[in-house]
Amino acid sequence: MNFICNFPFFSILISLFSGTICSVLPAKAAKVVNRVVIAAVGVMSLILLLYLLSTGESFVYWMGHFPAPWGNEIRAGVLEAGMALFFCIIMYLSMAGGAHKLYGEVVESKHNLYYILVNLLLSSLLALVYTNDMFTAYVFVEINTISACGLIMIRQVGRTIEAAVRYMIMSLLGSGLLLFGLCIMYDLTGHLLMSNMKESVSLLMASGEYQIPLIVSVALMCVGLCIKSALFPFHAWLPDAYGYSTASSAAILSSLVSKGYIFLLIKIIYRVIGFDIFNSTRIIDVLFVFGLMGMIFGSISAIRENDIRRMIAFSSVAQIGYIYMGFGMGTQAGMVASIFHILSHAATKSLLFIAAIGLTDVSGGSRKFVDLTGAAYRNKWAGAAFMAGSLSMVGVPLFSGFISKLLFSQAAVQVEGKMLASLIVLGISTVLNAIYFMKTVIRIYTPARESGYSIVTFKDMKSYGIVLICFIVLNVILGVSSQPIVDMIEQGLAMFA
Amino acid sequence: MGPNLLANYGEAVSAILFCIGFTNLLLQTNLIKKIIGLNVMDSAIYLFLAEKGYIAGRVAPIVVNGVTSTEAYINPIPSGLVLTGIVVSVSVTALMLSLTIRLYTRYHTLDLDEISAQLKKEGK
Amino acid sequence: MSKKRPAAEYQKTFAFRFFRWLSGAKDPYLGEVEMQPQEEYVPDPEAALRHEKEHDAILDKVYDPERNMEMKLFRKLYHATSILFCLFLIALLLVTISWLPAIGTVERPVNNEVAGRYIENGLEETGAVNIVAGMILDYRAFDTLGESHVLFVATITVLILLRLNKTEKNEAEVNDRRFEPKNDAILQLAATFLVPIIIIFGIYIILNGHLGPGGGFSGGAVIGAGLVLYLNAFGFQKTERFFTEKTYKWICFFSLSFYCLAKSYSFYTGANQLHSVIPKGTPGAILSSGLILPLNIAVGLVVACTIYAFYAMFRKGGF
Amino acid sequence: MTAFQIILMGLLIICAVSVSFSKNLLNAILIYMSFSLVMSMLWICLESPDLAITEAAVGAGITSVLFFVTLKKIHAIEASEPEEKEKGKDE
Repeated sequence: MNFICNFPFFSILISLFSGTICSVLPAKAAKVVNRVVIAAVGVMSLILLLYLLSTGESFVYWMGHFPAPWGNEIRAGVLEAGMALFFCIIMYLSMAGGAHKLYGEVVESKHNLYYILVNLLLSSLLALVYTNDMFTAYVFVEINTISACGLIMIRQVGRTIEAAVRYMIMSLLGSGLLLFGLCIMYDLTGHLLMSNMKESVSLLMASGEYQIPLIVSVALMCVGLCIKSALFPFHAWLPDAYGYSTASSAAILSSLVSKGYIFLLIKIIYRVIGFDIFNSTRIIDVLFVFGLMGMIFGSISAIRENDIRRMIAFSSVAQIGYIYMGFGMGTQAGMVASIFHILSHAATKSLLFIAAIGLTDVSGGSRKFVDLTGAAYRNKWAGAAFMAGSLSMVGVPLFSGFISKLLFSQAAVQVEGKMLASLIVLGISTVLNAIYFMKTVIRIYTPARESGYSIVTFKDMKSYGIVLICFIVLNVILGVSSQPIVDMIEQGLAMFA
Repeated sequence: MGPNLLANYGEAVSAILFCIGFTNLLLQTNLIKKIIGLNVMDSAIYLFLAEKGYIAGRVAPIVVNGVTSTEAYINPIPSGLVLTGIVVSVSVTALMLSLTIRLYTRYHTLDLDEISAQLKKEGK
Repeated sequence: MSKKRPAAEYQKTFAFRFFRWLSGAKDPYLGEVEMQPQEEYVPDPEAALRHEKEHDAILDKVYDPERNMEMKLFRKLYHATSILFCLFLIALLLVTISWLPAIGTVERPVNNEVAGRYIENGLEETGAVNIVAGMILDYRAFDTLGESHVLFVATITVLILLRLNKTEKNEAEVNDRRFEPKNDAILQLAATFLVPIIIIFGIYIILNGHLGPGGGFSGGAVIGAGLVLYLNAFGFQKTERFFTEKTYKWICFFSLSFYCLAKSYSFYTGANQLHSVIPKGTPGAILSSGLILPLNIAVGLVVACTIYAFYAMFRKGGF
Repeated sequence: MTAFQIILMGLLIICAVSVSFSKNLLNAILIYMSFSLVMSMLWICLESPDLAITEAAVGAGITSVLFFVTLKKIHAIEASEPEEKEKGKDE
């Protein structure tokens, strides 16, 4: 076996182990360890991605001395390696971009605990991406949930703690349903590894046995993961959690944590149930409807909001609606569009959160739109970055959001029966997006009378500016060179089967 | 209704317990009772899972006198999974309880709705 | 090589203007575009005070749960949907269960070759008499590694929430004295007898994990319970002599690192088909079954410390 | 053995329902403790001694201790700030 095949295992273990190490280090050293680990995992994922592209086939890796149905496995393909790389990039940039806010918002003595949480979150995300075993996925979902809760309430104001409680309650309902569905699935198939489960499921479908429990178990797992990733009716915790937690946390939570669950759902759809079997159930219609509702109601709530961070948070609800709408179309094209939207949304949303703190900082810390008037002149980099993010969200060409909207509409045209609904809602949602993002952009570019707020230039915060540039470049890369990425996603999905 | 409801009475009980816990988690306003509901829900799932390994007339999977035939022991997998699960539920309980203490020190109430109302009133 | 342009020409280029805008040297709109700033609002202090009072009164009215119809309606709707959802869920699950294979029988999908191999070859492949221990610490060790980190991350979040800094701690100590009974003779006598027995029982459960029911987690929980009893009987001053935050930190660190490294070694050798040097020993002996015994000890230590830490954090916010 | 299991399961449901409706938090926690004990007996019936030990140590032991100390802490907070006593509390 090629040595590169060890990399998925190494990246999971390094990030787990670094969490333990950080617990005895002082905050500064923990920060260095954290950055180094994220960068190392990113580099390993990149090498792995290149290796997988050159060989063109996925591989499984035994976690122990025992082969498939007995031992535990992880599995790597193009999509997994690409996702891991992408998650590392976003996480590194978010941590770097929000680092200076950490000092004001988190008690100094608890900084190293924050880095432990981030390391463990990274490891759980990697494990969710690479795992080939359903029960392992459940365990790491729990790590993900708890560390995400920690990220929310590390900044201890009343709102975040209340949001953390609500988040935990929702997540635990979700985990309960997921585990129940998993148990039923285990009872029917007798396996916990995804590939073996899939074989048994297709046999059961062919023989017509146990149809009802099978569908119910799939539905329970889907609902559980939907609840955890804050699909529309289950999003009550989201605005406070994203709106009031510290900036890095908000960026990581909105762009990575919910995406981890969604990626697990994709794995379940492809690798446990089978794409065709999943599409023959009515579950996709339910996902489709809730996705559409999320797109509309998320945007409407965002328009009604007059706090910039909460507005971005509500916009996340709408964007998650897009992703589930793609699932609900039940075609390969819809799935590709959803996965591309995962990437594009992660890149854009973290950019917006990081840019928003730059704007609020030069407005006396206030997040109300009234006080943000003219903020883009006081911090030009943040203003430009916020504008780039907004343009991407609205779907202006050159930016990533445009490509995902294009892919969604292309996918929608191919689906009979759902075409009209999805195109209309896409249109409405784009208009609504434009309303609330352009409103904000115009607001921050309206000159204000001398307000006495300080002006921040690039020289004052170099690292922050560089992070913003990296984010913008990432967005533009996703928007300009979309074809290779779409090809890669298609190749990765083909490897799933 | 299928044929096995009566034979699967244990699973039926665990489903009922699951729903009781679920309802508690959704509807109780008191945080501590919510957490108890959560624990009941988790235990119900573990009962459901443990029922799957049970085979009537066989003994626990601890090798006695070197007998290693599948005829002698029950299925060990569900037990192992439940062991893992119990640890998870303890961790989550501890976390939720500490959140409760934290909220109580700040707002002097255990009612989550009341806390939300206070927060909204503070308006920040 | 391009010639260096004269400054006057350079000042006409877009690049110059862009960088001038960026560096904040000149505002492009100033004096060029008619953009009047909004009229400045001069607040009247009395009106502001009145306004604030009105605002408060409105807020009180709006968030009064008795009067706010919207909130009332929402709560009723929420209750109704929750109850309906739960009833639906119960019906759904019961129907599902009625179609599941009957429990207690052998002819079920779960009793397949996987469980068969665990039982038949578990003893020689893992060396553990207790097949469940062999399964969770060898065949499916990755789950268990994740599980111990769930406990670890939960401790971290509890530390974030409840750990107090120095000044708060002194205050908390005073409070603690006020609300906890001190020097209860009956409790102390009972604890003197019980604590050693409990801890020895816990150690037995841990060491016996691969031979019979038990293992690191349950044994650790028992030891932790013993420590909590000791703490309750004799107070923090006694326990602080042998157990401080530092002890906790280092015990946790060493156990978890040992766990991680040992399991990495075993995963690495397994995946690369290398020979593992860890001896299996004779099944049934106390020093047998490869890594399972040391792993159980490590887990036991972590769990015992964690339980104690939870208790101390909850009660006082520190050790 | 089946009859015993059915009795235990009945007890489980009774415990779960009475937890939901008990007005007193201390009672609720005690009932939850007995729920865990019944659960651990049930696990002995299902031939899983590992689970029984763990549940007895954890469910009936550690979790309940954590609940008790939380309740105690809450009372302590309440007593240390008597001026806020009129705020809503179940006990």
